[in-house]
Amino acid sequence: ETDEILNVSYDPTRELYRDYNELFAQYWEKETGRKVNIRQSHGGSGKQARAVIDGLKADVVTLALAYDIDEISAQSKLIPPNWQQNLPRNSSPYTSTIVFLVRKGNPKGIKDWNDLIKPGVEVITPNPKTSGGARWNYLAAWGYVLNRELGDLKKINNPENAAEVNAAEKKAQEFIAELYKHVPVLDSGARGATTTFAQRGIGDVLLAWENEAFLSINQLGADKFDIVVPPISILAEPPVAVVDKVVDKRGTRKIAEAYLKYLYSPEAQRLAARHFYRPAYPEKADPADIARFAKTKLFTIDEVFGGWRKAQKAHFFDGGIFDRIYQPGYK
Amino acid sequence: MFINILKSTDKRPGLNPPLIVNMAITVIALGFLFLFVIMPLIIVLKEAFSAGLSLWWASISEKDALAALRLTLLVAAIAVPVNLVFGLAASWALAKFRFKGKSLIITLIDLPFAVSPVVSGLIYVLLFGLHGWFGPWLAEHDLQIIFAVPGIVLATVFVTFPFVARELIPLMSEQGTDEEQAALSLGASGWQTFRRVTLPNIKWGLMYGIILCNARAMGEFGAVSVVSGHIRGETNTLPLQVEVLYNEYNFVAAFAVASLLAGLALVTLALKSIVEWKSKHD
Amino acid sequence: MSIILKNISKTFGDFHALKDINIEFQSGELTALLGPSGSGKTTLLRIVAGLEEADRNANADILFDSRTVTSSPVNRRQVGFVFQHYALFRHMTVFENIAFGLRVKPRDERPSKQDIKDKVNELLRLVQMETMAGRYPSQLSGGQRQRIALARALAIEPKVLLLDEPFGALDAQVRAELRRWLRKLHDTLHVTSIFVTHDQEEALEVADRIVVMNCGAIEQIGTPNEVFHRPATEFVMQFLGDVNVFHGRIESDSAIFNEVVPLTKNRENAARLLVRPHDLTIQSTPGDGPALPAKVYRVLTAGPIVKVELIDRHNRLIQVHLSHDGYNQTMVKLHEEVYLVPRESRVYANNDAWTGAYVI
Amino acid sequence: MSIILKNISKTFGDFHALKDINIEFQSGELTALLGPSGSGKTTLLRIVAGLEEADRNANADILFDSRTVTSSPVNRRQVGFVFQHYALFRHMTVFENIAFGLRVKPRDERPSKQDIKDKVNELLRLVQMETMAGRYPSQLSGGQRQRIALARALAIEPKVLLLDEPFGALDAQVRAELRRWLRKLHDTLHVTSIFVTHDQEEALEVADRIVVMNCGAIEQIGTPNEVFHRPATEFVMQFLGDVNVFHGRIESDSAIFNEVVPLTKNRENAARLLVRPHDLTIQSTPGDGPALPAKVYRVLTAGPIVKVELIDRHNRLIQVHLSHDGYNQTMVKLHEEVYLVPRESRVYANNDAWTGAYVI
Amino acid sequence: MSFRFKESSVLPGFGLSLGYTLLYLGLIVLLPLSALVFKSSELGFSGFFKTILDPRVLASFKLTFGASLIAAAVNVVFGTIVAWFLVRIRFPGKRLIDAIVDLPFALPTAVSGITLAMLYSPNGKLGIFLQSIGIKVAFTQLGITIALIFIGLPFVIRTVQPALEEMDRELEEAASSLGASRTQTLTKVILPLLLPPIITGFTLAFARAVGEYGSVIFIAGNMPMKTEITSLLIITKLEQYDYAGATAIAVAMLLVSLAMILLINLFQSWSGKHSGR
Ligand SMILES: Nc1ncnc2c1ncn2[C@@H]1O[C@H](COP(=O)(O)OP(=O)(O)OP(=O)(O)O)[C@@H](O)[C@H]1O
Ligand SMILES: Nc1ncnc2c1ncn2[C@@H]1O[C@H](COP(=O)(O)OP(=O)(O)OP(=O)(O)O)[C@@H](O)[C@H]1O
Ligand SMILES: [Mg+2]
Ligand SMILES: [Mg+2]
Repeated sequence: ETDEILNVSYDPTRELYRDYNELFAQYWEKETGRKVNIRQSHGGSGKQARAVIDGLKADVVTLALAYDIDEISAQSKLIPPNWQQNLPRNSSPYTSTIVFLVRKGNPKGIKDWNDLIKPGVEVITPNPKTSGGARWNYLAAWGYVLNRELGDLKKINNPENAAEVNAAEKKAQEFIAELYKHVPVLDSGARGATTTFAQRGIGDVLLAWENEAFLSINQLGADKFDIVVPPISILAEPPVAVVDKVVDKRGTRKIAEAYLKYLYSPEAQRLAARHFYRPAYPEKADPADIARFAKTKLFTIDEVFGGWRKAQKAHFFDGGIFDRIYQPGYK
Repeated sequence: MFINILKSTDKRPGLNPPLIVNMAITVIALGFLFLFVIMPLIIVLKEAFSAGLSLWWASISEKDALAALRLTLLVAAIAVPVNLVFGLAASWALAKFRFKGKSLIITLIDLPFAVSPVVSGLIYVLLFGLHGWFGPWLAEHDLQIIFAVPGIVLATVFVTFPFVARELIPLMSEQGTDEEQAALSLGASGWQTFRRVTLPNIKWGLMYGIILCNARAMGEFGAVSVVSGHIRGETNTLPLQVEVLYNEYNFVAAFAVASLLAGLALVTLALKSIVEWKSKHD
Repeated sequence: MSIILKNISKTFGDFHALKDINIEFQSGELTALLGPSGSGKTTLLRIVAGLEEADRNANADILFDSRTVTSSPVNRRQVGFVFQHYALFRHMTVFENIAFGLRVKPRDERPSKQDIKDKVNELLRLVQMETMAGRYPSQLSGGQRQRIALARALAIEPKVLLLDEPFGALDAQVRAELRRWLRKLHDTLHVTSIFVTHDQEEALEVADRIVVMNCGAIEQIGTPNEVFHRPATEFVMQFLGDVNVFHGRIESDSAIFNEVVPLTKNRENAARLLVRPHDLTIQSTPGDGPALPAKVYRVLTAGPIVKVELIDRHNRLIQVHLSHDGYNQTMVKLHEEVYLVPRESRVYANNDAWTGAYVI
Repeated sequence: MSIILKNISKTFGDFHALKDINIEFQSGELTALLGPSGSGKTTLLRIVAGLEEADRNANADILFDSRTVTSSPVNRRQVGFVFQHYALFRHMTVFENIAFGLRVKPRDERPSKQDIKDKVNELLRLVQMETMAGRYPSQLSGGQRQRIALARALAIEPKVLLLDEPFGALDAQVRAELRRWLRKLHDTLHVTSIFVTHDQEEALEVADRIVVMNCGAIEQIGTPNEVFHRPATEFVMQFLGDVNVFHGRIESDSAIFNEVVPLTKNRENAARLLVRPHDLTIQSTPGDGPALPAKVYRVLTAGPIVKVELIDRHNRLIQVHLSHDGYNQTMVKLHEEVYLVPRESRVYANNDAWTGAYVI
Repeated sequence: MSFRFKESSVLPGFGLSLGYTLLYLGLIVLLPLSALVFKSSELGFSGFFKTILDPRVLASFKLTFGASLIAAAVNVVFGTIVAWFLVRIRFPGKRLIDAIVDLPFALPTAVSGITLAMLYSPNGKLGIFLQSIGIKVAFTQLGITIALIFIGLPFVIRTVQPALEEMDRELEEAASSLGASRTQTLTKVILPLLLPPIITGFTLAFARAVGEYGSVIFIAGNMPMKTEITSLLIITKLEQYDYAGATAIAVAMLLVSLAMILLINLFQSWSGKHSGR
């Protein structure tokens, strides 16, 4: 007799969840004496969300951005709107951030976001319209400019500073426009961009998730690339959620909830750190692993953009700010 | 035999271009094929074996890869015969009879070629997805079509739909209906006529259609990707497995699996060549 | 088995390929359908076989031994059909081609393997092709293919044998040989046979009866002697062998051929005198009766008959065929002026036979 | 232009299609290449045209008006070639087909558009196809296609016209008509022409000279009268028209035909008596000279000549052709016993003509 | 003349086979495609046109159809040459080459894309060379065209090859005996006769190229207005959960392709009837 659940996840988490699933299975058997078989699905985060909306029977989703789970909730009502409050830390058991992957020795001397728009620097980042990862890159750059202009990101949500914020946003828009002028190729996904940078030898810097930057170095050669962590960046929070309607129908709620909850356990946190994710509770992980993560100032989506849905609407929808970069005057 | 290199296959004078022209044609043809077919194939193989034979073997004998292989073969084993039957019926109706509106039907048969693979998957989502036409009914009866094997089969059938029919229609029109009429006049039933006279006459074209259909069925990525659900070891076909491996920065394994696919396709082609060669030498 | 066609018509689109055909084919007879290209021979044969449907019409009917078969499909009619271009199954050996009709019989009627083998071998002997059983059609010559097509049709022991230009695509040599062979075969089997041809010599030599067709209608039905010696219409006369045509006109009671008649004028009372080349004798003097003056233009003595070509007063070519003996007696010389006397001739006025007097 | 072939051989693999051919084709003559299928006629014609290369050989040569052309390619030889299956360009209209040869001329030799048009129209008139200029080959009958193929070949004003079985695939009717027409055309144009045929009647009627081929070698060259009336070999005699063959044997000084000779035995001194059907007379009594007893088996009176089929003592079929007059005089009856007297005959022993005595 | 849907024939099974064809066509192709059309109709008339007349969509149409036409045309030229080589020239190992031609069908499109990008990127085997002579392939419209050439390559070869094999060589001999040079024979006789299979190959290669996604995006660069293909825009819409917008673009694309293929097929059957093929 085995329990079975389906975890619909996004792309480069396969190794993490392979280890975690094993871990959880042992835990679960010890707890309940029952075996569990966790089926695993990986793909682009948005594509996976759409699959769930269209009927892929996921018990839990572990995606790249909260927006995708928000959409599942909004479009299919499979998940309640307040799902993010069901688990600690915005339902993100592990986090990451956006870093720069540069060529060995950092020949162009790239240290901070501002260096990206220096003349002659080519930046590789995927298309935010098709890649969730690319949206993080974009928003990190945006947040950097606001922080630089305002000095304190808290001002954003204070109506008194509206004018100042407005001016800062203008600057941000200019910066972003300039940044994308330095982008020679818009790959459709994060993996494609990594290939473009690492294997095609195009560009001087790749904007990437920290964990993926580590993976690239491991896979493609530590002698070829360096990781540069900018002084400020965004806190990428890949969220997890139980798909209520599905687990209720399948009678797997208990195990699905346990599956996600256990992600916060010391064992799982250690595992996440080993797979280059910043654990929600660093203290529970192996210090050697934690030491690999450079200290940097991290801001959240909620702080700067008021949540994913707002960010998405303002920046990435048709006619949003991103479109206007390529089509001036576009509405 | 090497004396004959680059000579024309036909030795009649006055018709055949001088050796230099043949040489130019050969260079252009081989150059084109080299750039567009052989180089890519070499790259695939080089990457696949870049980490040694054992890693290649490990990559393709891994559990998920084997499951993907099984699924790919299963899907091809359903989609190809289904389209085969359709191709035979369509070419019988379209090639052996004269009626109005033929061009339109042939165009509709071509249509799946013109549909973007993503859209080819999407249309089945629109039909069978939770919010699609038949979705609610299917959900009620707990039937799963997309994000399961049936959906993958359907999408594959769609994208490989035209191959057999397209191959057979011109061939069968060319052959006319004389032999069929003769069979009927000898007392054969319609089915006997088809099986004993029509079918043997088109067997080469049919084989070719099957091979192309099969190659595409096993290689299809875009459409299947939309309806698969990407469940590891369950609904990942080989092309999807390639993508999964690639996306998790496992480059070598991705190309190892890709080389397996190329190998599968070449095996069917080699089989065809053998059969052809044998029947020629009978 | 006798075959009766009643009021059979066939239209393709708005083209009338057959116009109200009525014939009876006698049991055991070998009938030739003779006519120019496009006259509807094939169409008629295909309708008999059931390969084509006649126009629907209350009076139309096809009877095999007085049973109507109008609605029975081709594979139930038990007719042996030999196609003009053989339509052999190219992927089957000669043996398999012949055995086909036996192999597709319903299981309870199907002969045993051994019986099929015996039967096919017997047929191969009949068509003198015993040694070729294992060959494919592409490895046979035209005459051999023809014989296999015939054997294949005979295998199902048809009550009726239909042959569409069975010797159409063959050499003159092979043709003459097969022609004799078909006659012998028919005499052995005595199955009702109809064959299509546009070669009058073939029809005259092989058939018991000849049906002459033109433009979808029947011009004459009769024995070879009847159609050759007593043609019912001008068309039949012209179609059955070489003919010299002289143009003249009807004047009061007689047909006049001794003047130059412009072809376009006086259409209404136009008359034509038809004489076969072997029905003209050559004389050096006009003699008593009617005689046509002409000049010898070319003499072909090579061959079994001597062909003399002459030019008449109106500068038209006239052909005279003589036996070598006859030629040696007359001793015509090139460019000599001679007189032609018709032994036998026919006059037509407005396509009707003219029985009145005529003047050459 | 005269054409001379010297020591021409052609092998395909190890098959000798032509064996050391030597001929001269006279300027302005119409020559027929006559022979059975596979005898090398097409190969020879193709070698003349330059479509095929003869075996390389120091003595081999092809001369057009005494200039060697061995190494000039087909498109420089200025020969008009008419293919057996016409080889019309199916994507071009009749007009375009005929104009093709003019349009592909080098720019400085190419006629103006108007000249091309005039020339093509003239040729269309010549082949009597003025009204069909806009049609595609698929819309033409066989005879019409043939004529277009001819017109196309004539458009380039060839010095030599080569025709490969020009009437091969046509009806007997159309064939006879085109045959006469070709002869007339040749008489008008006087271009050196060679045509291939396997129909002896055609060769005899049309050609000035006939080259009889067999197994890649030439059997006889001569005028129609020469090859028909004085055949050099048994093969020529048999190939040129119907022949009755009687088997006998040579004994001391004479050839004996009055006994039954098993075909397989006594091969060495086998003899054959060849008599054409029109060279036999039928008598009701043996008479004085040699006469063959036979029984009348079938009489065909329909047609320009009467064909009598008889069975001889050895149960073999004998054909006798009579004129209607001759038939009326002899008045044979079915199954009657009669005697056949050869007027003219040839005896061959071991393929050589036998000039000694013979006994029937 | 009375209207006749079908000319009479003794062959059985017309109703059954045509019925099955139409049923299957309806179920597998038309029903799903009608769902596509239906979904796009959610936008309403003006919404539909607003979506497909968006400058970016129009630019992608221009690129997609343009590059597909060029790729199909290139395939016509080189495919015909390759077919000629395979049929008319003796070469050792030709069978092997013959077998390899179908590879583009067998490779998953994504693998093709990655592989081509590897070859043509500035540091790729061919890219280095091309870069040195000043040609940039990867991430340009040229790159897109190259990917489309790759995936459509077998079509022209496989349609021209059998036609060339069966071509009556007497026609060439006839042309040559009429004084035509080899070039004239080629351009005036051989090529016109090969036109129907070439057109078929062109149609199929073109149709396939228009819809292609996987093999293109890795080499395309995907720059809006410049190297963004229509299929990518469809994905973009889907990423925004804009199904209606995505289907609208797909429908527009489909209609254009359908019209073009129908025209070509009609032309084919017209010219076939015309010259009696
Ligand atoms: N399927 C068809 N559609 C239209 N017309 C047809 C069809 N079949 C035959 N015809 C026409 O009917 C007429 C008679 O044709 P049929 O084949 O019976 O002639 P035929 O006497 O056999 O001639 P041939 O000696 O050339 O074979 C011809 O004019 C032909 O064009
Ligand atoms: N390309 C070839 N390869 C091998 N053998 C050939 C080739 N062409 C002709 N032959 C052989 O050469 C012989 C002469 O052929 P050719 O075509 O000249 O005969 P033909 O007298 O024209 O016969 P037909 O009357 O059948 O056309 C035949 O036995 C034929 O099989
Ligand atoms: Mg006919
Ligand atoms: Mg020949």
